[in-house]
Amino acid sequence: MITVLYFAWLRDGIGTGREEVAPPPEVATVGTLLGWLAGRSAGHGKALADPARLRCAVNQDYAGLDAPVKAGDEVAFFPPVTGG
Amino acid sequence: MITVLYFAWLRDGIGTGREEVAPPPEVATVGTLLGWLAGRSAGHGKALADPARLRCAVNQDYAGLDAPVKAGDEVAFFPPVTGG
Amino acid sequence: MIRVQREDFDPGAEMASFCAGDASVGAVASFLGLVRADKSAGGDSAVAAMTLEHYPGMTERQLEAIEQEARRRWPLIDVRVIHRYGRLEPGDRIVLVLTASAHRQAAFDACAFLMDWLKTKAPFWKLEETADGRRWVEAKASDDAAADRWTDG
Amino acid sequence: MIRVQREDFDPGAEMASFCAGDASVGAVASFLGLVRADKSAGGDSAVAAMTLEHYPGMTERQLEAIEQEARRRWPLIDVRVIHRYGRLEPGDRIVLVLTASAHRQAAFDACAFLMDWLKTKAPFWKLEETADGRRWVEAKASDDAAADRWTDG
Repeated sequence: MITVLYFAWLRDGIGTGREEVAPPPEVATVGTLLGWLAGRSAGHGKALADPARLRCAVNQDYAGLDAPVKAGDEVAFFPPVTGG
Repeated sequence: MITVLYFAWLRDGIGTGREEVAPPPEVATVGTLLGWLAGRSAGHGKALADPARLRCAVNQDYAGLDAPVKAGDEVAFFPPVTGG
Repeated sequence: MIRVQREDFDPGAEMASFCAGDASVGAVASFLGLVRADKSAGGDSAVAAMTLEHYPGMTERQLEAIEQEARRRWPLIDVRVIHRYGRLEPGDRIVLVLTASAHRQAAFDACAFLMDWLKTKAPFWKLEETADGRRWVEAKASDDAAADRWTDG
Repeated sequence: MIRVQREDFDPGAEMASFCAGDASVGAVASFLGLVRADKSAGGDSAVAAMTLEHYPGMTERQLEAIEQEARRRWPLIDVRVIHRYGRLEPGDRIVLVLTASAHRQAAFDACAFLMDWLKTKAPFWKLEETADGRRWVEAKASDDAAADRWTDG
């Protein structure tokens, strides 16, 4: 299982901030996971449609679309940050 | 009369922080005043020998060697500042 | 030291306890960020309140990484970063950064660096409430540019 | 607001009273300068104490001019500069600069500017006391360079 977290407007659009998913073995990178998640619902599809608007972290460190993901990882998708 | 003030090591070298002086009429700029003051004592001469090491203010504003001075002015000589 | 908290902080008390009694410190720089009443990034309406969401765990991890990067770049004697989350109203404090060094330039530069990197790397998101409704604040290109100032090469 | 005084000040209390309740302020930057124990500009001996001499009247006049210049350059909501004179020991506070603006870059830049210009324009002189005796601190070329950063053209 991979723990997937969503924040800010991604969470609003998808309707949940956290889900446990078990994608097929060919989902081995952030980019392929993103594509697979986008097919889960219309809300997912819309929120995850434009990777350029998203940032990703794997196990709480920033990661690019080609970063590997595996069972047990915590993968988060969120908009560019606006703190401070 | 012109009020002349000295600060920091200039005051230490000259032996006073303030003197009232009445220089001759040809003393009409900071530079000529400086030369005239340097002749008042050995301490003055040594402390005022090198204008490059000095800063000057006329009536509490920074002034260069060619700035005019006249009776009633407050003229201060001091080293480059080291506050903050 | 990093603190991520919902409750308010007292900048005066933080400054008083920061490096107290360490006579190697010649310079303390600080930055305090507050919620502005007039600040609506995306509309004409005044901001009535905002909610700062964050990613618990990653926030602390990223702030600690930013603190370590600042310590690597400048000879800092101490660093303190406090960032709040939750609902905040105009005038409320959001963030405090304190840096201490022997010299003023290191303290100033490190403080500005911490704010610039925090703005673009710490996982916080602002949800504004105005008379027109609620909206997520968009990231600003000027913040990216400010952060890029510190990138080598 | 400029204050030149012999007595100590409380940075926390100053910060707490600075711009209190003004919700147009989004950013407060501050700088606190202290006497360092290890700081002897001209020798190997530790500084036991220093005496800050100043030029009463001109000091306030120059600091007010520097404040006005900062307000001319940046959209500042408030400025506070407190500078002490007299005998100070390691760990003692020397100077506090506070700047408030809507945005952080203006607050940061104005604070650094005020310190840089103060260092080269405000008529203060430091007399250090070390085990080797008393000596007037020489002005530093690095302070001139820092002040020159802000000169137009």
